[in-house]
Amino acid sequence: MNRRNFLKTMGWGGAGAALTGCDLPTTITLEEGKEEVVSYLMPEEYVIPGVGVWYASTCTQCSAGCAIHGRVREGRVLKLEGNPEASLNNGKICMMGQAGVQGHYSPDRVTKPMVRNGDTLTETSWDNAMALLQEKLGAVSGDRFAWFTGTISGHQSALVSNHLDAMGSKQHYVHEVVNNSVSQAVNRDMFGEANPRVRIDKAAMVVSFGADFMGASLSPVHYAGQYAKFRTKKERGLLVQIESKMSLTGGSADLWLPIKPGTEGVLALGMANLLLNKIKVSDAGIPNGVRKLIDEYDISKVAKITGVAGHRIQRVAQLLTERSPSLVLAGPSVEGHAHGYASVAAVMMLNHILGNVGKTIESSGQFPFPQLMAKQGGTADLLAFAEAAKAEKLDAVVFYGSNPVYSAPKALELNEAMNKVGFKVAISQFMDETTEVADLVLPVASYLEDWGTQVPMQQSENSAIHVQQPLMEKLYEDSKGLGDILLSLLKQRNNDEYGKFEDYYAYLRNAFAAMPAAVKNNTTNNNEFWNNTLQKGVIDVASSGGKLKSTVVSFADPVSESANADGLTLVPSPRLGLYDGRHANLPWLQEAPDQISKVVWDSWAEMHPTTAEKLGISNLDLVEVSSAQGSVTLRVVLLKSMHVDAVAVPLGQGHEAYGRYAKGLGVNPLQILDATTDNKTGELAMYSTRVTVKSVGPADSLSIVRMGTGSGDSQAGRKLVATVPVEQLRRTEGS
Amino acid sequence: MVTEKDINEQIAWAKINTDVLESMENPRPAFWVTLAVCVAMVACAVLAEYIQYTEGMGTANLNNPHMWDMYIAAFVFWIGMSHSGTLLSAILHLIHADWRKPIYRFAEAMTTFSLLTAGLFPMIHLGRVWNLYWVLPYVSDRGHWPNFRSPLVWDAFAISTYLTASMLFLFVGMIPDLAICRDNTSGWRKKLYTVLSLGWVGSDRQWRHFRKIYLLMACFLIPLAVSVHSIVSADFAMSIMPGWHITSFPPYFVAGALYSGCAAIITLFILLRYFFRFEDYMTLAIMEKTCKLTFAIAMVWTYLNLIEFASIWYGHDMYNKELLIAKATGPYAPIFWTMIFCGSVLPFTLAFQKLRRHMPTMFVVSLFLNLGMFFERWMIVAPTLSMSQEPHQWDVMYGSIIEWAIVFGSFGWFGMLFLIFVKVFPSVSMYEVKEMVFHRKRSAGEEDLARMTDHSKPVTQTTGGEGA
Amino acid sequence: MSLDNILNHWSDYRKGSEEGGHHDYEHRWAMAINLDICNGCNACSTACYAENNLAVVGKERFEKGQAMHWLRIERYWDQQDKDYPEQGASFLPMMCQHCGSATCEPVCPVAATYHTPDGLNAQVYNRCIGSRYCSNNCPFRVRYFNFYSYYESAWPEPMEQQLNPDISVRDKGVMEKCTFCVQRIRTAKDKAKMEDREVQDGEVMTACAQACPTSAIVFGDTMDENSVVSKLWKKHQVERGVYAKTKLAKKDKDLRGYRIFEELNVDPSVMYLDRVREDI
Amino acid sequence: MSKKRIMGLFSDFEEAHDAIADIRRNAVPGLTVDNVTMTSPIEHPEVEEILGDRPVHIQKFTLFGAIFGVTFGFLFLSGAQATFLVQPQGGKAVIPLPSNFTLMYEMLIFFGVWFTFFAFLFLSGLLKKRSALYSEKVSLDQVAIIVEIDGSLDEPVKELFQKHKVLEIREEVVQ
Repeated sequence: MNRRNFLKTMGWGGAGAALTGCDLPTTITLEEGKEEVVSYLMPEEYVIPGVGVWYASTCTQCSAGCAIHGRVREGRVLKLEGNPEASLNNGKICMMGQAGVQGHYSPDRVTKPMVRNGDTLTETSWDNAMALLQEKLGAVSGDRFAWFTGTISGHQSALVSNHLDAMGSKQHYVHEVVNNSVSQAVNRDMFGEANPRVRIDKAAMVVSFGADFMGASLSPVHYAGQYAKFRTKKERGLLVQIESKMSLTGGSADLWLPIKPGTEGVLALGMANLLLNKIKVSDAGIPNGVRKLIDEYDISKVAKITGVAGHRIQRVAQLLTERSPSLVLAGPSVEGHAHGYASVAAVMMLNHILGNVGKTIESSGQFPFPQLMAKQGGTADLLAFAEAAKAEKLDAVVFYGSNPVYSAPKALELNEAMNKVGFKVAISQFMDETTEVADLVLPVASYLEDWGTQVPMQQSENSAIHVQQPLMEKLYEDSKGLGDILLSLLKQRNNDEYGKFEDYYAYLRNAFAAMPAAVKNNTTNNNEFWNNTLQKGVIDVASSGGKLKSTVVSFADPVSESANADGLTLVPSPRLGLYDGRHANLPWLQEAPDQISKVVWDSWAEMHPTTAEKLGISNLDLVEVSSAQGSVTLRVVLLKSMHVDAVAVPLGQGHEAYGRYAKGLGVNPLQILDATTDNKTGELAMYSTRVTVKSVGPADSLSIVRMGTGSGDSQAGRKLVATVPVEQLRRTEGS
Repeated sequence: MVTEKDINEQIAWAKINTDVLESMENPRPAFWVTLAVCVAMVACAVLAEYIQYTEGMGTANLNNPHMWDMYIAAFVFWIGMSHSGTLLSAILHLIHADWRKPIYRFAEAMTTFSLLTAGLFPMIHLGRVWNLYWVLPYVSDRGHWPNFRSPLVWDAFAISTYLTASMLFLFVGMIPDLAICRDNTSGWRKKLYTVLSLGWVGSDRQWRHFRKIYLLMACFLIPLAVSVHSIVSADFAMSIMPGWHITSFPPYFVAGALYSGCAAIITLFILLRYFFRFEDYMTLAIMEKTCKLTFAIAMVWTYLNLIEFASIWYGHDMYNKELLIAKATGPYAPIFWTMIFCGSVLPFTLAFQKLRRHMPTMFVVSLFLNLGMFFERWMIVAPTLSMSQEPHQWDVMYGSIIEWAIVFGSFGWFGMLFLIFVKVFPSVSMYEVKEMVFHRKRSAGEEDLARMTDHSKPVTQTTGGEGA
Repeated sequence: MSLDNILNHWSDYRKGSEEGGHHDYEHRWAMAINLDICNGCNACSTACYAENNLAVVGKERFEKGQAMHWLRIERYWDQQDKDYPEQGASFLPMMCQHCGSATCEPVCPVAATYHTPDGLNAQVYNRCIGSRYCSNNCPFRVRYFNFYSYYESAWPEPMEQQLNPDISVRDKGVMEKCTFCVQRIRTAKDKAKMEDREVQDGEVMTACAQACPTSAIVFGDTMDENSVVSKLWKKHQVERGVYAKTKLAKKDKDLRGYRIFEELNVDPSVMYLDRVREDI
Repeated sequence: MSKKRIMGLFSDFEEAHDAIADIRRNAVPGLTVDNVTMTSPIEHPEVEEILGDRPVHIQKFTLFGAIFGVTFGFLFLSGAQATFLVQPQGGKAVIPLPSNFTLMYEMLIFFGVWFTFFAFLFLSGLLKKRSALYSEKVSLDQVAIIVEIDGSLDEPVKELFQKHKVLEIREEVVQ
């Protein structure tokens, strides 16, 4: 095996691997990885009964990859906290991270491999399962085999790629409902990097077009940390949030501007117009076509299209020039339209005009191990997969970390498409909708029982690999770690290279031993490095400096094609908590009220009271939300934190499977989305579906009736949370 | 206008004995029907309580913020009901209003049994009732004491004192009658009365001491009764909650207690009069006096209500004022206005002689007066919890079927105990009716005698009490 | 002996909170919560569930108001007269305020809730008989009652393995509430004692303060003058005590620190800092 | 010489009154009013007057009970409070006078009532076996006069009773 191949096997392959390497250690003590049953009469040195010990690992509850500490006592992991060693999340984790233990201890886990037997899945042994895999996958080759995963990174990602290579396939569908794929495309085109480092903390003012950076975003904890700095620095940062449904981040805005759904690009052009024509900011680097487009959108036209008052636009544009450096962000509600690319481009162009690139948008540098970098998902792959499956182009697919059957709109006809896939393998912890239709179910260990490495998508200033180590023994003997399953699969194809690793632990130890010395602080003692790494949980890897360009690409007129159609625009808003639905089986998160609407354990439709009045709907009515693709029936909650032209149905509920906590609760708005796509990137235009809403009956609402003139929404004259003007803060606490 | 007599003085003493003793043996069938209904209600409540006991207090729909609800309202209601019996008996005794004599016995029994009913509610409502005794001050080797600052501990002291004192008052007053029973019955009743009459023979020494203890007890009971309901009001008044922390609560509670007690006396008066054919003793004249008294107390209660509203209104305490407005206009408004109607408007029926003398009307009215008083207690307990300082926890709550079953059952429980009591013990004080007849006759003088005998002839041969 | 005791300490025993009460405090744990950076994300609340064995009650019971969230995030809409909440939502993390003159304490009939020398308002589950008076008299409504035996359904196997063995699981009929993570305080104090030193600032972190992604919650000992919390309280001129004079002592009325329902004189241990908004 | 007790039953209260009045006027030598007991179905203050001044001492016990209740109450409560310093205070004093006064008030009445009651039982001669000289008619409508005399006075007493229209005379011999 040549060195290049070796590095690729070990996950260090790719452009950055020029770092100095190191020899494979001559002896590997595999014994160290063996799990032993230890009697508490003679506990291990580090296990003191009654005393909790904190171990480092990595959270995989979303794809942000925060480093965590898990408190282990008497062999059980009890509580997760952020790992302060990681500059990404600085010792913090979000509610989803906190609830990780519940997924681990869930009573609904798959405990045994299962194989399809007619309509049902029956338990089987690993030997049988692997034999079946050998047989089925052996018969497939090339692009008729595919992996279907969520965002995946680290050595697991490398092994998935390696397995695909071994199968001779290039089909890796990576699907995430909560994604920033369109922004990535724009960023790539305008700044040269898909995920440049966003520096909210450095900005004096942030204008966020629907970017819920502290909510369901790429790295909510990281951005929340930045936000805290942004707010507490000497000149308190100013946040303007422009969106159709108030997001968690919008709740914290100094100015929250409701905007007609799908017109964010127009508003951005209007601001550009003001900046260039009124405030006379230089238009250097703006292509002529774009310049022309900008000039078309004068303030009154923009105000009319977007529904945002002209003086507000002017004021924000004015402030953007006064508060420098600023930062303009675009979120999924900007992306999710047929003209999504154009809208995002228009928004991001403001950063160019305002000269933010390089100041608040930095290069995230060249991560030295591209093979480990996160393969980020979007919805384009879901569409591609549906198409390929429908065309019967897939004979075998392995599913992991994604639940396409749940999250694909009905319009994609994925159910039928799935039937046309020859052999479906689900590597899964739970019986979710996708797992239920699989032909072979492989129970995967929870992330708290498994080895792995994670590379966060959004890195902080110090790029790092986060190491995931088991915090306790496996709850179910018949579950296997993802890495172990991958190794088994690879061994079936390429036993020469992978046969020597008894398990994934052995593989990782080898991989760490093979890690370039520069990353290891030039230590040669691999055991020491390994131990230190496990202790710290984080390996700092210097990203070599990159530099962003600041250009503006040409983009089409971001005009909303359905702006004047009947009905309302459906906002399928993701929540920090249930996220895209993957956490619906965690009771803590079900019981945590939605941050804005305060609803628990259910779905709801969120509408502005004015809209509701027009439609004859009153608060808590049962309403039917219908699109061309179908309808869902649920309770309505009237909140003024909605634009009058939008109705939001949050993601996360409506599971038809997925265990006792998730099943049968609420509705899944993804089902009724149109299959419209972004013209440029082919991503699903998730925020553009038009719906009609009608009341179908009053809901049982006794428990929510409030007394008197006030309601739980109002402070009723008390001083519970008082709002003080920033001038007061400047006087008392400012510089 | 001829003043109607409270009682016919010509009634023979033997008839008094016979009538009352007869009542204990031979009530109308309606008595048994009522008793059966009461027992059935208790059975439902026992079932509900079993569910609540095994599953938890949540079955009563209690929640944060409604940690208390109808159980406490019912507790206050029953405590209040207990007031009239003893307090009226004691006050009327002190002021020598002898028309109390035919009715005080059952009124005092009502006191005792409504206390026994009230006493159930702290237990029913307690999350861990098996630890109830921790409220009592007993010496424990861990050095634990109850918290003497807590109005609930005051309750425990006050109610146990009141229960003791009112039961003793009832018992002491009944001793001469128990002796009569002893002398006129046989079998188990004889044994029971022999023990309970404590060897009463009616000697002058016994009567002298009896007179004294009765007076002393009455003197104790009046301040005690007032303090008990003040302390019950302290459960609320000592808190810092709007609608609870109100200075006028002690008198307000006492007035409300007397009010509901008087209304209950009217109800039971009519029932007993019918069950036991007591028309000769529980006369319309006495009924009228009771009704007038009830009316007076109703007006005191109304006044105190207005005082409370006014002091809240002009006090400008934000929390209190918004709560008052919410009571009158919010979701609980129907209950609030029913309370005002039943408590302040309906009593005006008592001002009309025609209505006062019409038993069915009075029966219904008295029930509605007490309905109003139950709502009053509930309007004190629940709305404050619904709408306290913290607006996030504002809520509206109505009790579950479990809670209703238990509250209804408490009426059954009270009725059951009361009906058993009046069946076993003389519900009209025989010796005192005799005294009443005796003294009235003496003071009426012989010259009136002829006129009076015209209008109601003695039913049987008079054998006694014909002093010259 | 008892009489001697009473006579000798009469003046001590007659001190109310106006004179500082009869407590020799070792610590006075307190919080400072900066509402300007609280974004209402619920991390604290979930961390509290994880740390304190809080039962999940399910949809029906939650809607009935029988939830057990010791730390809840209240969300208020100000500017109710406007068409849109242009200044966002107002979030308020609300947990037991550990009042110095707690109104829940004097009303408990069995002394199940009391003040510890740490300045905590402690709830003794074993002693509680469930009269629920404490909750009724709590202006913050932060006491939660075990209306059912929640544990029977909240932790189906193997979820019970997650339970924190440092604290108990409560059965029906018992009141419970935020303890300021007393088990963590205990651990830190024990450790400090073993090492023969004082507890350091930052050594004790409640689960919520630890979790808060924006570090809006700061926890510490106000008796330690150098603690972050002390400094914040001092900076915002919020003082302990119940009398108007301590409140009037606040010289700069524009400082953001305040305690909720200060007018009730309950002396809460949680200081909030006003939310700030730039009016544009 | 044996002692005797004679009971005369009267239906007319005035006659009974007069009979006692006669005894008081020494109508039967050697029989004083102190040896006379009257039993009656109702309270007869005016008949009892003639029996002379027979003091009642219950109120002293009542007073003692009340004082005991208050003192014991205060000492008990304060003692308990002073030895139970972990008790919840909520900013209140360890020995809070208002609540202690409230409880002392209750204890005053509690002990007062019990002392009164037991004094009554003790002083009024209850809880004794009834003598055979008891007529059930007394609980109905007749008054009985019971005199305790030497056997020799038997006849004069009966005569006196007869004079006042006695309905029935019973006697028993006392050792």
